[in-house]
Amino acid sequence: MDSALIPKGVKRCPIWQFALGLGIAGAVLLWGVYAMFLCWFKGLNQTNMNDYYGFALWIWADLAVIALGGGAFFTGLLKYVFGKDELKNIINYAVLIGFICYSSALLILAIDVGQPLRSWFIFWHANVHSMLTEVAFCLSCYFCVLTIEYIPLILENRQLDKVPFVHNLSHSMHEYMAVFAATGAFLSFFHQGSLGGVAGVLFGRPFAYREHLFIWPWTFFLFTWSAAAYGPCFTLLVTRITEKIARKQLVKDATIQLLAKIAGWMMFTYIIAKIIDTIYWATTTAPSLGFSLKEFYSNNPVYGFSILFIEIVVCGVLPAVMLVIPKVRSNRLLLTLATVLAVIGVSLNRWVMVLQVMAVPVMSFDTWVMYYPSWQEVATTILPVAYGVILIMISYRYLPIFPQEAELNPLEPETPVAAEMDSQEATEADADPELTPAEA
Amino acid sequence: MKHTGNIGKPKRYGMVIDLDKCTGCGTCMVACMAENNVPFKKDESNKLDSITWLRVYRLTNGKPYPDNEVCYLPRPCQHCAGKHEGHSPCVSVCPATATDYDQETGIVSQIYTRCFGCRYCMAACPYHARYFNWWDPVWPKGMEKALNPNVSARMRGIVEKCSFCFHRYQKAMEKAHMEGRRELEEDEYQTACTQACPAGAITFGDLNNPEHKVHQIAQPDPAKGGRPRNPKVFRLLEELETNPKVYYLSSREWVQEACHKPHLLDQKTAHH
Amino acid sequence: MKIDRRSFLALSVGGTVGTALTPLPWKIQDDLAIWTQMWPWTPDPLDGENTFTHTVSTLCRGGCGVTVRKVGDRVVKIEGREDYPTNQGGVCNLCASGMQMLYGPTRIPHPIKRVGDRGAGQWARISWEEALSMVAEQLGEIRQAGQPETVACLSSRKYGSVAELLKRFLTAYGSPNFMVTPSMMDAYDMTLKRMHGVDGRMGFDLENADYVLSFGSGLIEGWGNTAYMIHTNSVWKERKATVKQIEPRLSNTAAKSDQWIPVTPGTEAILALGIAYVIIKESLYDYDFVNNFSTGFEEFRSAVLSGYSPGNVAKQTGVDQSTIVTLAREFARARRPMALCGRGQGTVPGGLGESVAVHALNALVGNINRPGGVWAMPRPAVDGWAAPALDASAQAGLAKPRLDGAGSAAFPFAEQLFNRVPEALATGSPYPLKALFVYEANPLFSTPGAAKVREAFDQIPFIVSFASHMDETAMAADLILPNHAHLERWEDVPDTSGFHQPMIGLVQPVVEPIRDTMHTGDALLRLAAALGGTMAASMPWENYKACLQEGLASRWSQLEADGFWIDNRYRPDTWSLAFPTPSGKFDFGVAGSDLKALFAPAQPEGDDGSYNLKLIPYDSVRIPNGPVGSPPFLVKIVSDTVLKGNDLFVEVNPETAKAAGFVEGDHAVLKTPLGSATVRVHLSDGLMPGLVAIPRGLGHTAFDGYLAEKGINANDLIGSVEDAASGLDAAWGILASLVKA
Amino acid sequence: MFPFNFEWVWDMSHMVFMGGLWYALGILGAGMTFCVIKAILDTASGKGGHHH
Repeated sequence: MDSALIPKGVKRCPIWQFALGLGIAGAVLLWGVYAMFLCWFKGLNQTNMNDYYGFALWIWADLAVIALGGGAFFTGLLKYVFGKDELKNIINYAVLIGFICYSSALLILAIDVGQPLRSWFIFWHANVHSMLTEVAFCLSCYFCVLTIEYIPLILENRQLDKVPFVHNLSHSMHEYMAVFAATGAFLSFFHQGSLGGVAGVLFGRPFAYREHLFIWPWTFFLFTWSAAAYGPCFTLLVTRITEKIARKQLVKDATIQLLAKIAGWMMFTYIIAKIIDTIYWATTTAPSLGFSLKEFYSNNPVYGFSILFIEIVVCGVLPAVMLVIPKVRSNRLLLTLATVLAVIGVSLNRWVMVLQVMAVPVMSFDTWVMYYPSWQEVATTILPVAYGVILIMISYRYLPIFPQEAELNPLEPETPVAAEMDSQEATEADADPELTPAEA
Repeated sequence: MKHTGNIGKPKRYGMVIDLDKCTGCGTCMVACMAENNVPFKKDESNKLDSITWLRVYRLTNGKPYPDNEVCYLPRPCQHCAGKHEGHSPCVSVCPATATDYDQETGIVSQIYTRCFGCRYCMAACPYHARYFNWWDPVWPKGMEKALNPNVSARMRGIVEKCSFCFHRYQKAMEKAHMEGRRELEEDEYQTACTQACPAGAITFGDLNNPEHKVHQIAQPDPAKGGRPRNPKVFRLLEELETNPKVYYLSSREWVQEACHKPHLLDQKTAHH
Repeated sequence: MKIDRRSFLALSVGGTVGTALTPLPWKIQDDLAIWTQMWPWTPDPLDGENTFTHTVSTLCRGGCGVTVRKVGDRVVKIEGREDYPTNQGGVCNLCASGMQMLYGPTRIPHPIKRVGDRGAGQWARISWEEALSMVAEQLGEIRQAGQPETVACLSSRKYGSVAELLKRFLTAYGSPNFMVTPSMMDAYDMTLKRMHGVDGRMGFDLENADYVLSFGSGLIEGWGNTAYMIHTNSVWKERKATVKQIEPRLSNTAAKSDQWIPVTPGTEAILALGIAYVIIKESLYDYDFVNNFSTGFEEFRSAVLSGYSPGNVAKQTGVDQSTIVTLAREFARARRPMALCGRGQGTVPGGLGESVAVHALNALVGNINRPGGVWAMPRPAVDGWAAPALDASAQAGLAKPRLDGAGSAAFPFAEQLFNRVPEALATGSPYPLKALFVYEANPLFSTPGAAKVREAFDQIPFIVSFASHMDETAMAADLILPNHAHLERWEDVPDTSGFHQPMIGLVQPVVEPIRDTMHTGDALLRLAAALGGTMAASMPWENYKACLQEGLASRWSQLEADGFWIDNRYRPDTWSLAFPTPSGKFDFGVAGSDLKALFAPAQPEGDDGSYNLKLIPYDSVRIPNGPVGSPPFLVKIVSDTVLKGNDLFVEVNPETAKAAGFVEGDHAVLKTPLGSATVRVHLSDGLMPGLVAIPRGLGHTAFDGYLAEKGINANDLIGSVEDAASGLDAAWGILASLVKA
Repeated sequence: MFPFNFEWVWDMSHMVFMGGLWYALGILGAGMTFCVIKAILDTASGKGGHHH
């Protein structure tokens, strides 16, 4: 029925399967949309946030998806600026994942602010000294970049490409892509960094505060670095999941291995920097503010030293080492395991830098306050996941996302359509739980 | 009248709260809520979403019966100046310039119509002095008559906090200008809580003015970011260098320690 | 088909781009933001002319001199009056919330009569004419039947022209039953009468005292005049006076004192006598006073020395011997020592023995009628009125005994014993009540053993309430004649809180009455006129203001000019003139009492061995527990370790809690001989082990959602215990158990 | 964000921050304009696509 729209040389599941998948993801999406409207119309009393948790699940989700979406800028940087041409085979998907992550972040922010109708004040009345202003500007600009990077992909749809203007536009945008990608990398460097700066500049919160280099706290650099390191891991993980669901290889091993190797070394260097940062903060920064490390990790039911261990060792050092060792990363299972750990690690880091910052009492007579999200917060956080699944489903079906797909899965011209349908039992909807970037 | 005080120079309005005198009666909180149209809900027992610009904390020395001791500590907005005037934890982070440091008075303001509710300032404030309007404010029928026209009622979705009753400063300045004066007398501008406190525990005035009682009690040291020279006086979380304009006075050492009075901590670390 | 789709696409894309290029979306965005800045459902208070009016706020027991800020005709702020002699610019938290009492939705808007069952809350609006004639008719019938004594009145105020007018109304009508809600001042008055021989009131020159020994008095928590006492506490800090607080719980007063001395509840009098023992034994007392100006010292001395040695006292009170000795020495050696009693806010009088034992300490050190001491003061009087005219019917009624037994052979010195009323009504002895007036009192909520009071009230066929707000007692009334709110009326407020100078504050209307209410004074005048005869003749004034003016006589002009009247040159009589007892001396013998019996501690009720703990009530300065229900601002400042949602927390020592298996926040059933309730446990290191402490003033069933159903009423669990010597309520608490819910 | 907003101050922070912002926006805007114009020109010269 929609075969005219499906890229040439590849095969897709029957339309009913596709519709069923869309339906399931759509139901989840609607649930999230309902919660979103509750928050907009009734106000943020729908959440479990409070005056101690001004930042909570949503801000964590924002930080996490932006870190995970970092694969787009970093892969773009590697391909267009550093000339790693091999990565052209995965760049489209990296861009799509980045686009989903960033649009999700913007949506969550629009729910998170108390007065969404005034949210443009952040631009209009900008305070240039605020890390959040920097985040807002770079985030929106970079989202434009991602849109620009995603547009040619849309334009390459079989039917659209037939329109000469569309064809020419996509062609000229491709030619110019290096400039866009470089701008995107520049913007990403700043907004990923300023997201780190968001916590790092809080000199009233000794748990978050870090010493500065120029005008930026160390977390600025750590966040950029970690996004560059962990973002590609998420791209690899999502690619792997997509392959599993599509039941075919979509990207060649050489590409995967190259990206995994680069990500591994980035993580390895990042985690060393993170360890140095942690030691310096624990021994110098915090004590100078009148706090000992123990105060940050005791007298509460959740935040013990184990959190630190899990983040830095189990989900930091371990996956980094795994990816750096060629033998390990060439094992598909271990590679997937390493990317899963890495994704958990960076998400945990963002959690700690948001939620634990809020939880730690600063005044000695204050108390630890624990938090769990309301269903409205959970639903609105899952909403973008459902939206991401839908966008991936549609894009994968109708756009030439994976340049190597046709080559890796040559069509046998004689194969009847019916047989093909049988071999494509898996529906994209199965991807829902696994594709959750926020949870991963 | 001849003044040797602080003429023509910027003011630094601040407070000294005598914790020896404070009885924890909460009149300051009531006066503040009445003056500033602070809303109230049917259930205010969840203190995590209860707007109290001025909150009275209950401190204990943590010792078991019968050595247990209690001290009350009223906590308005500390009107931090930060390391350099204006670098308050909250002002520096507000993305929309909705909270501002007034260089004339040293008061940290909040512009309700500008704030779009990102709550970054709340994350930044170690004193929990900032409150978010999680709910639309609703006054029981008839009670909206008691609202003060000098302070606008806030809408849901924005952050609010103690303003040192800035509207009172504006009114006093207006009056002074009408009378051809440029300077205020000490008693012309006082906050609602200062005025209401039956214990007289709160002293309010210009920290830069040697004629004002706050200056005399706190004896701020400008060379050290306003640290008090009076040994009984201290500020909350002095070491964070938030440079607050609210000073506390207590003769009890455990209270000073609970508030992170630096010299005590120095001693403590020296002992170990 | 293709052309169509293409043109449709082109149109949509073009349209979108085109619209985006116009100012329209930007304009909409801007308008939406402006709309959020002035949401129509967020109130926008109107400005107007600012005026400031002095008055006295009668919400708190002491009365705060206040300056009310109005904008146009709206009251927007209530502040302490700078030049008012007691609060001196400060204000108490309740009076500061007065706007909410004025404008709150629990105001009774007009006269109403009950149409459904009692307490069911079904009312019909009636006119003032109808309401007053209903009362007049009822009273006329009762009087006609020759039973004027069966009409009683309960007021929360003992002094001032409205209380006097109520009393006068009853007197002219022929009823001796004017009753006042009990307070520590009842015990003090009786002590004054029996030791000084004075019919007066106690005054305390607190600011000049340099050593204060408080036997459980919540000095900064509502004892006396709240704002004045807090001010005084600051004066003590400045003058480095010493305050020692004796009570089982680390109250705010204990926390701010120089030393907290935990004591077994109910043994305060024993501790006072132990201190007296040391003072006498070590001859630290004031020889001049004791030898030359007192009588009965020998009896007192032998009573004390025979049973109150520090060792003995230590065992009973839980206070170390050495502490007792130290306290005695410090007290006796201080220049201006003062011993005070009246637990918490003094809402329960306590036994006479307690008051006598504590006051004896003041006498031992001779700090009586001296600067920094305890003064016998004249009672405030409305003395400008002629005596009421009494007809035969009135005289016959007045000759009957009082319902509560005050003034009878059993309790000759008592003036009011409201705590005995439930028993009297339950037994119908000496006679049942036919009608009751309730003025600014909420006995169904605030009397210990409230359930018994409720039962007693069920026996009264006609209850008339003058309440301004729909409280528990108003809910149980048959007819409500709502009084003006405190900011809408004239009234005189003589200080009766223990201030050391005779003083009267003037309540002046700040705003026109906003509801169809009537001043209770005017209502009484109209009732008297309707009843005619000597009733009308006794209350001849045109209106309440005229009656007030006449009653205050020479003080009126100063009152009108300044808003208060004070005799600040007042000094108490010197010792040689001060004691109009038969001997002309201070009487340590308490008018010939059996001292041993007098000092015996009150026994808690219902000791059947199933209670392993003692429940003590405590008064919080943030929780009004008298006739006024907390306005929303006050409920808001109640700590979350006292109230969470509708759950009330009781305090328990961690050791006691551990033994019973409780951790912080656990739900528990608190049981006493009077009843049980589900509470939550708050661990407090500031409470003696073996006790449970419960705040008074929560657990309202009346008022609105900002107050009703929050917590439980301590008075439902704690009853009164009659003091054999005086008839006063001597309860310090009750036996209790606390088990897991 | 514009010099006519009252928060605007001609200081280093504003010039660097807003300079960076407008520079980036400039590149993106100019880039997209370039691409669109080029596509229009290419289309006009009959390049690309399959006319049908």
